[in-house]
Amino acid sequence: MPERELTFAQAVREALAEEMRRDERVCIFGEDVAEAGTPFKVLSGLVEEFGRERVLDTPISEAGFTGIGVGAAMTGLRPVIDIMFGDFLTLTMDQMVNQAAKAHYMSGGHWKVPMVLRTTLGATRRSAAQHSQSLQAWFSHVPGLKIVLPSTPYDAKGLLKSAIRDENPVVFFEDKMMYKLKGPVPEDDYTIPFGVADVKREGDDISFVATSSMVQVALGAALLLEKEGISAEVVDPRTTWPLDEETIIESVKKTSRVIVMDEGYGRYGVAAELAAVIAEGAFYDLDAPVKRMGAMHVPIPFSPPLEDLTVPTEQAVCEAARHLCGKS
Amino acid sequence: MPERELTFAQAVREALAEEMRRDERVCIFGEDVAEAGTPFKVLSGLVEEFGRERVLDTPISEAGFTGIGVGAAMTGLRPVIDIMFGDFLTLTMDQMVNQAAKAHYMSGGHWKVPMVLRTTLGATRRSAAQHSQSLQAWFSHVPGLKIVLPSTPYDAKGLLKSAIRDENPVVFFEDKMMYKLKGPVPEDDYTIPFGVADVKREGDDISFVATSSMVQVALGAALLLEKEGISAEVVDPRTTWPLDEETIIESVKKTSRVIVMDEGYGRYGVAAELAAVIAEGAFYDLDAPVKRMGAMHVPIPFSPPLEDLTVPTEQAVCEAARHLCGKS
Amino acid sequence: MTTATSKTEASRHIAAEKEKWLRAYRQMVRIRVFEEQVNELYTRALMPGLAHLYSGEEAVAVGICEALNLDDYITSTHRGHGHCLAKGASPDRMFAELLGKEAGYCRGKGGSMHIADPATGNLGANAIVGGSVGIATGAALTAKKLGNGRVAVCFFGEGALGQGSLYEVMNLAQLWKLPVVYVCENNLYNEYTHYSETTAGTILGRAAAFGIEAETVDGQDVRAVHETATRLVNRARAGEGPAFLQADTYRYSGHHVGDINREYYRSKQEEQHWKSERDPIQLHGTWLLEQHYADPGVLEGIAGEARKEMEAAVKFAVEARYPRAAQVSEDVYA
Amino acid sequence: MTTATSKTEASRHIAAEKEKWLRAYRQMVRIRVFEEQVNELYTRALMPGLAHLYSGEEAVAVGICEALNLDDYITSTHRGHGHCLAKGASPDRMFAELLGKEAGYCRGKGGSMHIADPATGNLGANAIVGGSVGIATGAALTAKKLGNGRVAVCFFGEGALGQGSLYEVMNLAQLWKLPVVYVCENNLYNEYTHYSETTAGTILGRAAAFGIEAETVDGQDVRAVHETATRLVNRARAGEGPAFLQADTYRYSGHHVGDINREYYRSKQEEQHWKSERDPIQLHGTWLLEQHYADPGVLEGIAGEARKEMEAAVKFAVEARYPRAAQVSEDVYA
Ligand SMILES: Cc1ncc(C[n+]2csc(CCOP(=O)(O)OP(=O)(O)O)c2C)c(N)n1
Ligand SMILES: Cc1ncc(C[n+]2csc(CCOP(=O)(O)OP(=O)(O)O)c2C)c(N)n1
Ligand SMILES: [Mg+2]
Ligand SMILES: [Mg+2]
Repeated sequence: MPERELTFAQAVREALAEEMRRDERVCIFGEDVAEAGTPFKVLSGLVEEFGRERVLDTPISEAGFTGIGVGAAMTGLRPVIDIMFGDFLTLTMDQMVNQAAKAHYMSGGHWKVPMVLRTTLGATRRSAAQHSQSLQAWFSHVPGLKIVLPSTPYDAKGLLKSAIRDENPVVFFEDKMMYKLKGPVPEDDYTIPFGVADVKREGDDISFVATSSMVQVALGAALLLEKEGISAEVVDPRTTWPLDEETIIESVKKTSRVIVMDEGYGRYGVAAELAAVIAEGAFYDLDAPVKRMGAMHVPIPFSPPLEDLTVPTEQAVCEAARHLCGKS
Repeated sequence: MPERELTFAQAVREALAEEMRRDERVCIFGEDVAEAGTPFKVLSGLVEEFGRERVLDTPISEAGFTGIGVGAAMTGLRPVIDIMFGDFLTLTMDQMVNQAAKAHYMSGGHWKVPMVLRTTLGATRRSAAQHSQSLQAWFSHVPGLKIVLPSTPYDAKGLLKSAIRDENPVVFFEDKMMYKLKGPVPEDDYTIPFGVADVKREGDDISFVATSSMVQVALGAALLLEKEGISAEVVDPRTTWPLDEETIIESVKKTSRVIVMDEGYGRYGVAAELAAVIAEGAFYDLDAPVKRMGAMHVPIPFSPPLEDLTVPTEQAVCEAARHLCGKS
Repeated sequence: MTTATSKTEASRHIAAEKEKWLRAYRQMVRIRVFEEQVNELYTRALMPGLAHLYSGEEAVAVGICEALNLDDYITSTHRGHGHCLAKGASPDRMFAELLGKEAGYCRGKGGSMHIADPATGNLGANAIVGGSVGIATGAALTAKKLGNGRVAVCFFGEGALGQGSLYEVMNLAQLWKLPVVYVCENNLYNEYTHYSETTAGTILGRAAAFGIEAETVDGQDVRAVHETATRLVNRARAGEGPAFLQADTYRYSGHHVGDINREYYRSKQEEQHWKSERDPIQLHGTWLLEQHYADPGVLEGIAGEARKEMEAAVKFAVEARYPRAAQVSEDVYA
Repeated sequence: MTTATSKTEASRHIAAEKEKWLRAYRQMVRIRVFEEQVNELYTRALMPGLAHLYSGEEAVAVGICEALNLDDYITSTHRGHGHCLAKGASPDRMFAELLGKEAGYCRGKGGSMHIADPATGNLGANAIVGGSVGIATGAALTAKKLGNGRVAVCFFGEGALGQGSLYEVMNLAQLWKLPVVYVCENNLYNEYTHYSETTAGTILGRAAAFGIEAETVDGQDVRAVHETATRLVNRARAGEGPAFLQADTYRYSGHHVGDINREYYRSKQEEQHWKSERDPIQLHGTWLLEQHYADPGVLEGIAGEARKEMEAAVKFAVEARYPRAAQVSEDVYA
């Protein structure tokens, strides 16, 4: 029988529903998460099954309810907090970085903060500069947090279940443009461990190390390049912290060429870390410098023709790949 | 006659006083900035000269008065905002990143935000995890902001004057452990342009690219290594954005070995960006992988013997340098 | 004085009143028609992204902005078209912005949620709920320090009461006696959630706690809004400190143009009630007729002009060109 | 009932009262002596970094924590030693933490500003002003959801009234009727600035605006604090929702141990007045004598025991060993 397919949004919802059935302590709060099921409708149906006791609408108080999540997690609940747009993470930084990330360490290991902060990333939705950022680099920089960047419905379900079962604060980024993407998702209860990269496609000539939305771009580019006789491998770290350096470096040692891609800004971003890790770990195997691709270093503009210039495309990746492989 | 010497704190104060005399629109606000002159006494004397009309004590409302600074800057003042500890930047992220950094771009160039956010970085003050962070990487990741990291009293004065005269939001990081450091500071009105790295020491065998507090560590290590016959060059970017890639890469092309140092976390940090830039720009000249040194990836512990392990020391730098130069 | 002069005095006064209230009517109608065009552009798939319509709330923006000078400041929200127009922005450049064209107020870079215009003191719409409370308060700080007599009006929806920064800046505004008026547009909903589920205690109490002059007004009555706003704005201008105005109102359409099925959070009857019983334009129109300030023909004329104006503005925007690729990296730094 | 039983009833009651108030006295004295030792450690350069002493404010922590159960929660501040002791922490492990020793409550990783202790429901001191308001409120959410009858007390100084997150969580606490009591310790100063320069309007109004039960109490009167706290805590425990208590008090020493010259922000006379006229230990001691609950010897005895206890605790801490280097990278992740 054919594999069941779900959209990315459905996979997220299924993971939440399964975990909420499994563990009474799991609850959700955020803005318009109940009847509205969020503006992206990712949570539709959950309040109907679990009730307003476990799916709580909040005021527009990101700092406040994130802080409440920290305290709730320390004392016995397992809150999954919804931050509608990743751009609003700016308001949660103190609670996530000074409180959630440090409570375990500062208390000498006595308190734990098993919470999940779900949020979105990604541009090209014509939402302009305050609704299009991809801020995963900030959190990846902070010890005490774990950062998850699923790129397929399958990964979304398995990684989110791991996040909810984790004893630490986890920041879970969902590409808002990927919610309607379909893919095979088993009905059974599976989890995907953190810190294990996934080779989404094997190849010999060049490695694409890509996160979240960029994984799909990398796979698309790999298909196009195949026709030109360039065989690209696509490696998805899946979590930026912990980071599976070994799998990434192994791939680059094999191909000796690499493009790293993340939809956040490349400068001082995730792409910078990946590039630094590879440049060090595969120093003696690289035939060419690591190529970094990320959002153009400008606030995301509203105007479609401009916005489209700010995000790496399959074409841009192909061009860079040809260049690296000396085929242009 | 001998050069005049000032402490780092005095140099900062002199820059502020000179700019406040030069331009009536310059004003300061923050917590305990007036009579108290901040807990670090950096601003002592300013309220006496300029009065409470221009040196304003605020409530403990970092988000609020930073936002007020943004609006004040847009409409004709040149506020210099004081954020006592860099750890409290977490509370200003929305105003700095979603407002200050984007107002010029989002308005199509119609509004400007000429403000300076002064704050501190650095550990080893026995202040524990919430008073010891060095968060410059976050801001360096954000287009629309300029980030300044002075490493000497001379640079502090010249760079702060440039920051106050700049038409854009500037985040100015002062190493709290460096306030008492003395150095030559001319009495005259000089400025130091952004995006121009300074070679603090010339050398041939290895390059140390270091920021802020790490510049002093790098210089100390260079002295020790000299005795061992290793000649180290110390390059200080002075601003992480704009970043003077050319000077950095030139130095590495000359020495073919490099250690990058920043007191923030190395992972997804300033050191990662510097390493990536060098690995790409000096790809064909490097004899060894770029060595990254930054804070250990843990929240800063209080206990002195533990805290001292988290920050790169002259000894650690020397060891790494010997290793890179094949002398160990 | 003689009865003759007093007569001319009186008639001059009446003429002024008449013009003032006709102008208020015209401004409300212009906003209403503007938003109808926006919805049209969306349904015809000519507008990228989404937009949050102000229809139903016109009396608030108009009543308040008519009490301001051109160089007074405002900050606006994601639902900002009404504020922009009421403060004097021209619809052609606004539509151009909504379509991402170079002729737009932000050269196409801002879109619906970021229209800003120094010429009319508009510090910008803001897509962060509560994101502009600091900016408005800072503008008031500048006005006070430069002594230029300007006032800043900070528009926000009742949802922004959830943002802590509002309380931080209200405290500072009162401590520093800044000329800022906080205008809370209570249209009953934060997106898809009724404000009663997100707002404990009282709204006015939130400002009164800081010693700030706080009042409430019927946001569907443009004359009441204008009268109250004038008082609070003059008070601020006179150096008597900040004020807070709660204007009770209602948005006719969805949270944004794509929010079509709304029954799960509010009833059709509720929407109908507001539209038929509490429409700010209708209410004011009826009053104008009663006062003999206008006859039906005059009001239709105003509506007709507004339609012509907005259609021309849309045409301008549709025909305008997109920014050149090179512009993507301009305006990052001044 | 017979007069006999009623007599024994009465005497039993008196004995209980006597024990309760002697215990409160002992707790306040223990905190006072603890802080004297901290200052001593600082001046003898045995303590790394700085510490914020609670001396003068003892009646607040003791009056409130005596109204709590061991498994009730508290969150504390940078000035947290008093809260920790009052909630039941033992001084030896506290001193060990202040000296960065492995035997400390946080294995030396937290220091003075981060003491936490699950055994006594102490969710942790916090070095971010207002940083724990969300944590305390979240603990109350857990208590309500698990129905375990616990209450959370959130201690903070009046300076935290400047943090917007306080208003965000008070709104939520009231909407969700959470068992949390916010305790604002108004010691008149935010560091080196008088609170009147940072606080517009009223303090109680800040909570009342959200419909939260708000009261004020003399923070130097341990019995008054305890009586009020008991009422508010029981009310919260009974599911009647959050409360806010403003306790007016004073810190005797500097903002931290290094803050020696204070004349530029407060007068010696002011300090002297509070110490001689409003000392919580003295006031309560006099009352105990008046009630014949104790004679001078008993009170001296209590002070003597406290000194012995604290000296032994300091000795333990000084002799304890530092963490091993390997521990620096432990406890980052659970
Ligand atoms: C900080 C922040 N949180 C959440 C959002 C998403 N959001 C956009 S509008 C809105 C509701 C705002 O309600 P209100 O302030 O009453 O304004 P209205 O839409 O009713 O005019 C929300 C939650 C946002 N833009 N910013
Ligand atoms: C968010 C934040 N801003 C500033 C500081 C620096 N700081 C530490 S204590 C303090 C004053 C706190 O005053 P209050 O809340 O009244 O407590 P008190 O010291 O009087 O007990 C300040 C400003 C901080 N720790 N956190
Ligand atoms: Mg609303
Ligand atoms: Mg205080």
